[in-house]
Amino acid sequence: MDFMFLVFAALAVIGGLVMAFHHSIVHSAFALVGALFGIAGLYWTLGADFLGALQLLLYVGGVTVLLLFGVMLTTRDSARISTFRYMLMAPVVGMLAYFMLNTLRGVYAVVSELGVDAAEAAPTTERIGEAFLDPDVFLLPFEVAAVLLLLVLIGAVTVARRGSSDEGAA
Amino acid sequence: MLATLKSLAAPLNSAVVQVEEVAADASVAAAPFVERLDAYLVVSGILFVLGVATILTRRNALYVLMGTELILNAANLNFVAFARFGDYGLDGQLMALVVVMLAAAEMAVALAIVLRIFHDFGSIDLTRTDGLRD
Amino acid sequence: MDILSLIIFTPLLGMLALLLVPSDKKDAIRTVTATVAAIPLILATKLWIDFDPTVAGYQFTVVNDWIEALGVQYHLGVDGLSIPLVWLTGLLMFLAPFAAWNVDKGTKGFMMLVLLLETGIFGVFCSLDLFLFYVFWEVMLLPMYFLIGIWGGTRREYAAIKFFLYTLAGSVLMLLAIIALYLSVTSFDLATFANPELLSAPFSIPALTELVANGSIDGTQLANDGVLFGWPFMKWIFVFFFIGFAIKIPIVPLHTWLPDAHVEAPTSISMVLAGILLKLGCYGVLRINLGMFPDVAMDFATIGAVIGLVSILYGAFVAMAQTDFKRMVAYSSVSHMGYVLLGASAFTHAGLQGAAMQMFTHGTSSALLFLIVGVAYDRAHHREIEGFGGLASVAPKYTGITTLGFFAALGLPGMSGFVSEALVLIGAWGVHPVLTSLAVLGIVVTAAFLLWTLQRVFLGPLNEKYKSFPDVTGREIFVMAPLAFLCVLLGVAPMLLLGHMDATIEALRQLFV
Amino acid sequence: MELVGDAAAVVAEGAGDWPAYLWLGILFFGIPLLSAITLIFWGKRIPKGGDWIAQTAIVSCAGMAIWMFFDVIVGQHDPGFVWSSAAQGLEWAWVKIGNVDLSVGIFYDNLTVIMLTMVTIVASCIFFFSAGYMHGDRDYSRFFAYLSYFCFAMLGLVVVDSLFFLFIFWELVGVGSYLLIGFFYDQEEPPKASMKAFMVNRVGDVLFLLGMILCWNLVGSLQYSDIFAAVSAGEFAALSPDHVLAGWDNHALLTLSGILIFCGAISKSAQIPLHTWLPDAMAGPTPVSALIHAATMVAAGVFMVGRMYPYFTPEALGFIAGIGAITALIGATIGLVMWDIKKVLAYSTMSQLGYMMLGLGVGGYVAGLFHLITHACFKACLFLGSGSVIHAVHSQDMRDMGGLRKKMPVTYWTFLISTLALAGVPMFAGYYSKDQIIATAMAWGLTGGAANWIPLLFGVVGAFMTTFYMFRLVFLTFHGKPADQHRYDHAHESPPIMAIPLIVLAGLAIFAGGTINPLPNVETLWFNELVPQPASAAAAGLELDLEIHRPILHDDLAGDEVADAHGAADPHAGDDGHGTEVAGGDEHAAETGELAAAAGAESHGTEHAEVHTKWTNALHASHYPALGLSLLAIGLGFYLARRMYLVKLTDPAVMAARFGPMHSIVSNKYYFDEIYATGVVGSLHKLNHGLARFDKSVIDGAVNSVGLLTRFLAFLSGLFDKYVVDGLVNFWRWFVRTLSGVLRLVQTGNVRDYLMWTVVGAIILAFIMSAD
Repeated sequence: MDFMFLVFAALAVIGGLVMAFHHSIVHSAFALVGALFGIAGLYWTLGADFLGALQLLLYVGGVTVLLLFGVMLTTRDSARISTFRYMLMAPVVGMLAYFMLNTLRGVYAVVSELGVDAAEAAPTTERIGEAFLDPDVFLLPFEVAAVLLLLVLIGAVTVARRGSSDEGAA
Repeated sequence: MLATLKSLAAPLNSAVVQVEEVAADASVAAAPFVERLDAYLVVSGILFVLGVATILTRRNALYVLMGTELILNAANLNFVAFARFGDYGLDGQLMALVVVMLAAAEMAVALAIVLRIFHDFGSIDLTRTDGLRD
Repeated sequence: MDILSLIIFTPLLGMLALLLVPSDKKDAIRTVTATVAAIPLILATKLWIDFDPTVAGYQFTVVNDWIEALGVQYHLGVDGLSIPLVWLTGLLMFLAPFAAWNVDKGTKGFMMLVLLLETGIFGVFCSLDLFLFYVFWEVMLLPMYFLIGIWGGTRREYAAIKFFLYTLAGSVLMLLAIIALYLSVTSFDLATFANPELLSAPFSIPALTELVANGSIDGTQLANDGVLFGWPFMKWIFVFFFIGFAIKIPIVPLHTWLPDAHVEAPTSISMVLAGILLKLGCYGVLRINLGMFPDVAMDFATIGAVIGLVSILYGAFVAMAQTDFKRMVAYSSVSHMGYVLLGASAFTHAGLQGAAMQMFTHGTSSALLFLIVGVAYDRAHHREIEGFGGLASVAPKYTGITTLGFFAALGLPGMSGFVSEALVLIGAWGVHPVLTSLAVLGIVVTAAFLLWTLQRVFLGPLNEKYKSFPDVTGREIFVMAPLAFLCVLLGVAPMLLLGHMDATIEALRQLFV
Repeated sequence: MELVGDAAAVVAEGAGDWPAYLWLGILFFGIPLLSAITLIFWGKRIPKGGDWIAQTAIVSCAGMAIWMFFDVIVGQHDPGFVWSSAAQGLEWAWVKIGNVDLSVGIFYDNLTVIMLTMVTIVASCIFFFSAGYMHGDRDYSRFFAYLSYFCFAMLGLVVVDSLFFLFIFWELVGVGSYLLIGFFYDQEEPPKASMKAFMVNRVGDVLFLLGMILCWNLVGSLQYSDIFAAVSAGEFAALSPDHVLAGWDNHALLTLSGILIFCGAISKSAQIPLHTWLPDAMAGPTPVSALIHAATMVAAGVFMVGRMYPYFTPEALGFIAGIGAITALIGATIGLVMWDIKKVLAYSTMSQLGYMMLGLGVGGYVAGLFHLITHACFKACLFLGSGSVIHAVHSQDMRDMGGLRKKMPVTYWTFLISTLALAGVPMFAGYYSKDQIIATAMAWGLTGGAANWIPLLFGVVGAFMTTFYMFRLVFLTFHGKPADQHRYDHAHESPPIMAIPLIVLAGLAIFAGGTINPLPNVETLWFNELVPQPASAAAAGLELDLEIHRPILHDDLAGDEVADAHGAADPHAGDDGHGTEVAGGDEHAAETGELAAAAGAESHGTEHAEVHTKWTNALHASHYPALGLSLLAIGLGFYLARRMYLVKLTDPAVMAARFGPMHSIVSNKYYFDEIYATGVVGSLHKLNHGLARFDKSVIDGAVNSVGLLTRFLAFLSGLFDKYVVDGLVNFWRWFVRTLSGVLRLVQTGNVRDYLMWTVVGAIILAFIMSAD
């Protein structure tokens, strides 16, 4: 079981690293896919089966495809990495990492004695469904989300379309 | 000055301390990573930093998007992890679901915008799209 | 909503409505403006029909508190003096968009300003509260400034600023007078006060008229025994008001803004300027200087008559010397406005009738003249009288309308101008015989320069440059025809107009016996 | 609607109740107006340019006029005939001034009817003549439109019952003349001439207006009936005490007002010194000259004086006589030397109008108006004849003509007849009127001081000259050798449509006198019978100036005694009496008037009676001598003309040389035009430009310099602001700016940088939090 965890964690971290530092945007994109896959795995190890599946479908399936389309539609020129920028950013990122860990130490004190109740490991899909359709639990966010998606759909279409219509006008 | 240095070195100490504690407490030491919250937290932290690093270092808008995604996922991982180790029921997962959905939406709009930027500026180099500069 | 407020604020709404029209849809803008401007005309016509000519007082009055703290009221009403001008405003402002149909630069802004101007003018004619009066007076001033300054000719900035400063100077004095009146009213102690309820409306013109009449206001509260620099308080008030209005009339020597403003303004605006804005000054003199301060007015009668005479002769003489067609017409306006003062300062029925009618008739005839000039300018792009010649051969319709307009302006019998001028002379001769006898010289000179212009521009051999001078278009005829028709109609049947004014004029005259 | 005033009631009952005379009066100017409107708008689209419309209109007017003529003149044959719509409450309150109305109605008496007949008949002839003369002109229909418009104004002028409306139509005929003189607008001269005509008339008109206003102030009304009632009653409103003229007595005021009103006639009837427009007016088409500048419009002045006759005081009439006499002479003298056929006729017209004024002025009311009627006929004929000649030879210069007698017989004979009539040869219409004028002038001379002989003298000399220049004209044009063979060959008789009007007018030129008896009894001439002399203001309760012996009708003395009795209205007292009687409809007043008349005749009338008889005796006495004088003048004129231009015994050049300077003065028309051009117009222009410069430099200059001054002050305070006040402000501005300049570096507008700073901030925060 630990093995699974280590594999997935490694996959996620390595994917993230490659994404962050590879010079080719395509590689980075696929690395991101890897990272996301790893995270999906971690969900499983956490017993969130539905969420994991969704993660696969939505990210690995959808978002990354979107990203790749974006990559194709735009030029690749500015994928190169400016070392100066690294010089600049290294300390920042370093400090950030340091303080993340520093915080973790504080967190650890809180959560270390939290135990795991095995009951939680049961399949979650049905309960999630009920929770989303239950008015006094998550119905409202659900609906809002639906509306939001609709807006996003329209918005995205408009934003993208305007460009073409401009070209038509120009 | 010394105190500052000590505090700076604190994380390392903490790792050491943890190892010692593991050694001291068998039950904890016996506990596998899967049952240890901090393991997940460390992973999500690393991912978060990587996302930020991506955003900060890359000038390509798509990279920024990817970085964002990574940060979001790191956050999601936290949600789920805490949901599992504290007895918070399903709320964490549900919140994660909402975030995923939001992320998808954000991705859609963001890509549209990126295309727009590309159309307007002829490139998606964010250093050139400094319309906000006074 | 009462009809007067409707008349006043419809153009304002129209202006807001114009905001919704995209500014590149020029024809839509013009159409909307014309349609909006037609509404007040229709309402004004209804007002004219519903108006009871036998009543001397104000009709269709509206009274609402506006600024309780100062006792300022939203007080509207028309009487025989103002209703013809209201109707005239409706007509000219309805014609203005058509006259300005070919304005292509910033059509939207132009039309919006025109509508704003219309609101201001209607407000001045209808308001019976000095404060309101002043507000509308200023409202009207601003759009005019921009209309001249933006859409004007080559020296538009100069003309616009000149116009603005002149009028502003006048309105400052007016404001001073209004404030002085207000203070002297509100500083009464109620015990000695005739009818205290008037105190609730210290700006209302009827109230003030009554107060001045029963001598409640003498300025003792402000000046020591109401005497400032050796003049009674009332005289100062009167003079301030008078100067304020005189600048608008305008009188010599306060007239020099007029030629520049008229010449630089676009045709439609000169039309409104000459047709209505000058009348605001005369209206103010009749309504406030005469209506509110009859006693002081009598002291100034001779001065007023002299000013009138000087304006008549001076305007006519200077007009004859002009080489610029439009400038000539502008100076003729100065001359014609002189008759108003001459008639008003006679305080006889005929004189007042003549003055009041001259306002209307000059409103029609001078507007017609400016339209005529505009037609020539649109085609030839210059206004040098000597530069034309023999246009009659190529533009008979244009010549016909021009002849009509000129004869109306030079006071030919059968045209409206004659009636008013004859009334003025008849009314004034008994009081100022010498001045009136000299004034007829103005009639001769006016005829001289108008006919001379007619001869130089339209008659004689055709100037080859204008061999293909297009005759007036349907639109131009549509704008000119109503005015020409009015000139003739009122010349033949002046009672159509005088009948509506008679009761008011008689009431006004009663103040001077 | 209140605009129709009293007539409104009638209209309400239905205009059917209006009497026929009112309808006629309205139709008289209504029909021509309609035709004018029709032609001006749609003339070009109507077949034949719509001339038939104008002709139908004017002929129908003539028909109505002739019907009235037979109904009134022939039928009723009542010297005192008066019909006024006002008397029946049928008048239009045109303008209400307070409680007084400026109203108009229709007014007929014999004079009106005769004028109407004359105008319409002459106009009809000319309308038909024009159809031939203007044939093929580009603006054919416009010409007829203008003609119709003119007739509208002229007939309106005749039929209205108020001086004010006479003035209105008076100016409208002026416009008609303006339009018609300038008819050929695309030439150089006509527009100038038309403007000159209008302006000169305008000068007279404003004086007329002033006189009218004075009259309004005296009488309080401008209706003939009211004016005459006031005059005969001697009741006048007083001017306001502080009025300039307050000191004058009514007589003086009446004189002033009368002279001012007459000034209108001076310009309209081309009297000295406002005559200069008439010769120039010949630039218009010849039919126009015939209709407007010979027959009708110029005669309007005479008509007006006659119409207002009772209003004129002795002094005013003396003034009129003087002006008339001078005009008669000067016009004739200039006529002697003109070569342009139309100019000769124009000056002849001017001098004849002078005769009319002279006649009216010396008290020959009948004579003057009679001459107006007859003159209209033969002068119109002469002009049309000249038009027909010009039509034939295409020249106006008599030196291009000659010998046309055989070529154009009709023109020649009609022209000759009219010439004889104009010269005043017995048995022709002109004779009966002109002779009366001379006779009255002589009577005036007999009954007065030396100055009173001037009109007679001028009149007789004028008569001599008239004969001379008219026969000079006839001889040069129709007799002798053709001066220009080419023109002569192309000359031809005019078509019937032009010839027939000539014949009609020539017939009138013979028979308008009503008789062909060379020695008629003046009292029994139809005109003398039907247009009796009205009482003049001299009798109207004003003190009588015995120096100027005016004819007094006995009955009018009553006016003296009963100034209060409304209208010393005796049936024979002329217009005013009847005006008031009908207007007031007050029988009682009339009775009292008669009683008073009887009383007056006994008690007080002796001295007036003596004056009266003296005058009538003088009139009788001067009849035959005057006849002899004028015949002598005629004979002399004819002899000289024949000697100089027919048999050529004397060379005109020699005569001209003999009169040297006088000849040059005369042929330069006494330099009137030059004097006006330099003296009046020139100085006017100087004044204008002077004032314009004044306006630009002084007044506007003052304004602008004030503006400059303000701007300069503003500049100074601007400097202060800039370096002192703003100094402080600017320092802070600089300070803040530099500071912000530093901070601005952060604001790269680059999202990523912002994020970076967020992170940095977060780090710093965390650092601080973890520092404890």
